[in-house]
Amino acid sequence: MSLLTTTQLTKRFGGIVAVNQVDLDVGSGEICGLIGPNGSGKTTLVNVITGIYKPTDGEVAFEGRPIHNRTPHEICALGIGRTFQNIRLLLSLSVFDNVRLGGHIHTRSRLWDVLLLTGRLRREEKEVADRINEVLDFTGLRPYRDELTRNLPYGRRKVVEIARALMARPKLLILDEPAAGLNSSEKGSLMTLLSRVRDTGISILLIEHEMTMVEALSNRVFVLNYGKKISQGSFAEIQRDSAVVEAYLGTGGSHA
Amino acid sequence: MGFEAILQILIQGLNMGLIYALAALGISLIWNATGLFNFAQGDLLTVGGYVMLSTFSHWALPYPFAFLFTCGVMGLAGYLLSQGYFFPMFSQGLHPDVIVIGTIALTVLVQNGILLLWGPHAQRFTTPLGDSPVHVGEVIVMPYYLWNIAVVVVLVALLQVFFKKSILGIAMRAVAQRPVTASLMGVRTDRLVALTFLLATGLAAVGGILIAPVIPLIPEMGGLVALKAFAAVLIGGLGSFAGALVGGAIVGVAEVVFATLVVSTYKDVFIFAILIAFLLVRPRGIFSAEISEKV
Amino acid sequence: MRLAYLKRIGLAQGILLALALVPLTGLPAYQFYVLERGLQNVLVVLSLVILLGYTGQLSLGQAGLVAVGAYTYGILCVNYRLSPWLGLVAAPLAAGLVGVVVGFPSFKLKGPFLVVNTLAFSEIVRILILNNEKVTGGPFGLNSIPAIATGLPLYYFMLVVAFLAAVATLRLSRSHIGLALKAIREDEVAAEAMGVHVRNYKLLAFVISSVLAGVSGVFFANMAGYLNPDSFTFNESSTYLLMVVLGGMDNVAGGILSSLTVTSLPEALRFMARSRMVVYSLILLLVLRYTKVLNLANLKRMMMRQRPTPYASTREQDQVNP
Amino acid sequence: MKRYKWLLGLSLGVFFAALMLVGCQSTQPKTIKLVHLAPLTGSASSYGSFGVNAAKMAVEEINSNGGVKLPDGSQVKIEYTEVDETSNSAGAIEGTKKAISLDPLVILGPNRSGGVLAAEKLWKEAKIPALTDATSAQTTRLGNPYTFRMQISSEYWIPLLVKTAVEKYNVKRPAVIYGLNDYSKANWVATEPAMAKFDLKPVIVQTFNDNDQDFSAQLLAIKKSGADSIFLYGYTPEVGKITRQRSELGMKNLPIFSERAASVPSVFDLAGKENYEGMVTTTTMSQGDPDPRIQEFIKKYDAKYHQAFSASHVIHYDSVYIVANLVSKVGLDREKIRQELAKLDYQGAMGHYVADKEGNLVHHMRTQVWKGDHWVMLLSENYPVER
Repeated sequence: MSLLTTTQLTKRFGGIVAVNQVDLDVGSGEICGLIGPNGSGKTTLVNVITGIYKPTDGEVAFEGRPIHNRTPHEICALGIGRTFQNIRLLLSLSVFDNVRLGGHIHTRSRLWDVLLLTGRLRREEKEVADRINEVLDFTGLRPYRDELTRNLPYGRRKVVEIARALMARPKLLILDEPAAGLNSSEKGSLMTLLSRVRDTGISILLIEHEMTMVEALSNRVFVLNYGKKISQGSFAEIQRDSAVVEAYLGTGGSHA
Repeated sequence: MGFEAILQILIQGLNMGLIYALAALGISLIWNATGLFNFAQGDLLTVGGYVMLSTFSHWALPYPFAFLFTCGVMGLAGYLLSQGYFFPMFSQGLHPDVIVIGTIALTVLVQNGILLLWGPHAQRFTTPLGDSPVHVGEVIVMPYYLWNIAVVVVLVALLQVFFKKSILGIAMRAVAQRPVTASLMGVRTDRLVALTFLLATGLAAVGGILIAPVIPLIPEMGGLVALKAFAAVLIGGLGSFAGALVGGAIVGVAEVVFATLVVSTYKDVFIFAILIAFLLVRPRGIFSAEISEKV
Repeated sequence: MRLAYLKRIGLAQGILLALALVPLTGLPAYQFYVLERGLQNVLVVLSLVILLGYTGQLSLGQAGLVAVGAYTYGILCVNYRLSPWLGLVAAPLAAGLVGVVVGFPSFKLKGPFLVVNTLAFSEIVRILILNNEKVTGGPFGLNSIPAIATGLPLYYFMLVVAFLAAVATLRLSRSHIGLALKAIREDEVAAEAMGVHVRNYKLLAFVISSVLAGVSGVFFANMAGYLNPDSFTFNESSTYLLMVVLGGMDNVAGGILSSLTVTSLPEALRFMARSRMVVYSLILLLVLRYTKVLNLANLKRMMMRQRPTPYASTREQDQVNP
Repeated sequence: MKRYKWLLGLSLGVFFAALMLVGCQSTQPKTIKLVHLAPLTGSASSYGSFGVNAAKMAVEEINSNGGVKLPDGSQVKIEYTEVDETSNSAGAIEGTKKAISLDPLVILGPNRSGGVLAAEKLWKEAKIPALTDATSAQTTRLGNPYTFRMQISSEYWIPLLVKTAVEKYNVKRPAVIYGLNDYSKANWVATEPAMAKFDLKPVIVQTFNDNDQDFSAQLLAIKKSGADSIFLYGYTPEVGKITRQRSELGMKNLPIFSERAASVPSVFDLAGKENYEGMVTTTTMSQGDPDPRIQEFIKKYDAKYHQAFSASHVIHYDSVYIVANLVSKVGLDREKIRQELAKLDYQGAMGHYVADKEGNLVHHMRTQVWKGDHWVMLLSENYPVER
């Protein structure tokens, strides 16, 4: 059974159809690529899946349950984590706190626990701190634990976002252009990180322009253009698809 | 209620609305250029009124000269305020809330400064048209209502031309919409922000001059008008000139109508209730496009 | 005193503990009253530390909430002759309930829209108090309000409550709840995507903040014994905001210090007679202008030789036009 | 770490220094300390300035004559300090605390009823007599033996105002409009029974909030009611605005009967000369009073300050003389001064001051009308003194 399925998913903004009847599915433990030219609706699709936009039409199901009427925080709690194309970290807080926010959905202590410093809170905070250190070790961020996020270079901020998403123990991780703006060594370590994430059993929906990365990591690839899915299959398959070539190269008179 | 009575109420409401609109215009102007909500705009209006009081009533300059002199003095004050206070705060990258609170602190300074310079007693001057009511059938119109309407119409027309046609105006709009891009294109942001303050305080001077015949000058006057002007500017749509005028009219008419038909003591409650209800339904006011955040 | 110990108890608690010693210095009644007023304002400033400092919701309506607290206490104790202790419990609850109403528009409104809404709410409260004379005493005010305690016991009671509130605020700040609030301040979309129920947490911030403001209102009623709506105006709300900003916005110790200082400043300037309010506001404007250097939180960091947290917009790309 | 401690010390030091500065006081023994709790800032600051001016004038006169002669024969000067009560009740409390810290012999003020109600227990505790300004009846009915009043309770002078309206203007259908503040509300409370005595009933009653800017709704309602006169109670700016707007809405034929706030000169400026014509107000002393003592005071005030003033607010001129007189009788003893105040019988520049059992010192009341460019006294009465 697939983890995430969208059926005939459509999102309109006024007269513009940003996502047009897209069917998509991500299975357990696989990395799926989502590619397409700029403005093809990839980010909008992610925002509809994660509940930031309500779909105009169609359905999103996660583990067989419809989620398109859920709010973003509910969807997060169900097990979909994400990163943003234009990094959205809490810049004035430390790396530690940013990652801690990812664990928010697993906290159980209440306001009175906080005010009275109950045993439950202390236990939970201990657990959370251990888990954060685990995630920081996993992502290689341990040395920057207490650094303010705004003092980190761009590439490292991207890793912090991934760490934050991992902290929530998602079943599916949606990454919106994680490699954009990274240098080649950073890209290399990012690829290693993502394959290690997959090895822990987390599925990944990877939106990326960096084709070598998509080719190396993806089990399957979906191609969007003008909001429509124009192709799907293994990387080798879509590479041969004339519709995809046309979308990217603009042959046949259509514009890029 | 007779037709004349209804007309009279509408005239009174529009008259007050015009005054709220004048304060609202200045708030919109500064908001557009800097993203700063100027809580002191009402008090700047009061200062304008007092400067006019000195030049027109005390020094006995002819009305047009006093008018221009007041606008000049206030414009200069606005320029200095921007260059010496607000722009440095912007360029330090202070949290926007801190700068907003700066405008709130400015209200305290202005009100107490007026008290010190011009004294506590309520004062008033009028327009060259005098104070004799004009009777149109049963309906009574004060000459300064007409004067105020005329000045505001000319003023808004001038502003429109300035922002649509002149290079400076276009540059200011560019700064308002894309500050970073504009500065990359070689626009001097600090100058333009200062110019915006100059315009807004000049506008406040006109506002003060037009208000004084209707509402007597007391040090706290601007703060009191400002509360309604805030309602007007948010109902009309922050950043829109048409919105400021329409919002002012709505607030002015609504309060007089409510005071007449329901109960006068709760008219402010009514205005604020309208504001809250309205914003819940249409959070950005009448004349403002929904701006969605890029995620 | 050993420094390590000093650090462990924290600056905020340290200041409040130091205040416990003040009565031993035999402070004259007037200075003592100013100190008490400062202590009463500490609670409002803490309420704003949570609401503005942590959650990023600017409110010009705190005076209205203080009024709700003060009048609930006054009305229960005078009109219904309930025990002041009951009033002490009921007033913050009433303020908290009103806080729900004030907080509700924050789901949709941001920036000046929210600020003016809170201001409008505060004005509504004032006009309602003014016009319901049978209950509130209207323009004549509410007189002969019994106090929980007077003199020194009241001072120490207020100090204990302020201490507890400061500790609670610090605990909140460090907890996951505080983190969620700060995430809302920094980036609502990211907070929501990370599983923070933004609406609930905003409402929580408004309610906690209103409860603290309500307690402050009870203190005011206890100190003054008389309530009049003219004590809860725009001026008061804006002074509270100034206090919290000068204190470093999300800094508890800074907030406490600045509320004590800003409360005593106009009193200290009384020798200037008519020009004192002008000088007072000039000082505040200048401190705001140089707040990057002068705010107490930043001073502390400088002293501690920590890396300065720029007291800056989180929206780096467009500081001029958020 | 050292720096951290240093900061803590510094901040606390600054704070306590400020706190100390808050009440630096001198303790020279032999002066008559008068603290005037006046609204120097805020909405009542207009009244405060007249009161302070007049009191200062009296102080300067006395001091330039060598001061006050004590019973033991020595001369003392008056040390006069003004303290801002900021026109609101919280400010009145702070101001009173400040005033008490200056250890005065007598406090002048506060000005508004809210301020008196908020602060009266403070001067009672400190056992300092206060010569207050407020007019609402309840301020002297709290059983506070230290509260005295240099104004007339509204329940006495409103009947005189109504009597003037009936006897001099033949009013039959009065309308009432009042502001929602302590002072105006007290006047309205006194109005209904006063009218009932003349078998009058207000044909319409309207209210407004302080700082309202437009009164057309209320005034048009009054116009529609067919009233023949307007009883108007409010603070100066609102009274001025309403007086003018009444004319603008074509109701100039309705005479206005108002209270001491309407005799403040700025009402004249706000309303405009033509609209102010015919304004009837109550006052403790009228500039239209031919009494030579009053005319002399007016001349002196004018020579010193070159400004018009409202007669009711300059009464602290006499307050200072009353205190000086009592000091010369009993010396610098607060309790004795209080006892003397409680049985006061003194002829001042502006009238004859007699204490009653509630601590009201002023019993002379007048009504006056503005004609051309001056006040004309209409009725003059003294209300009975109940000892």
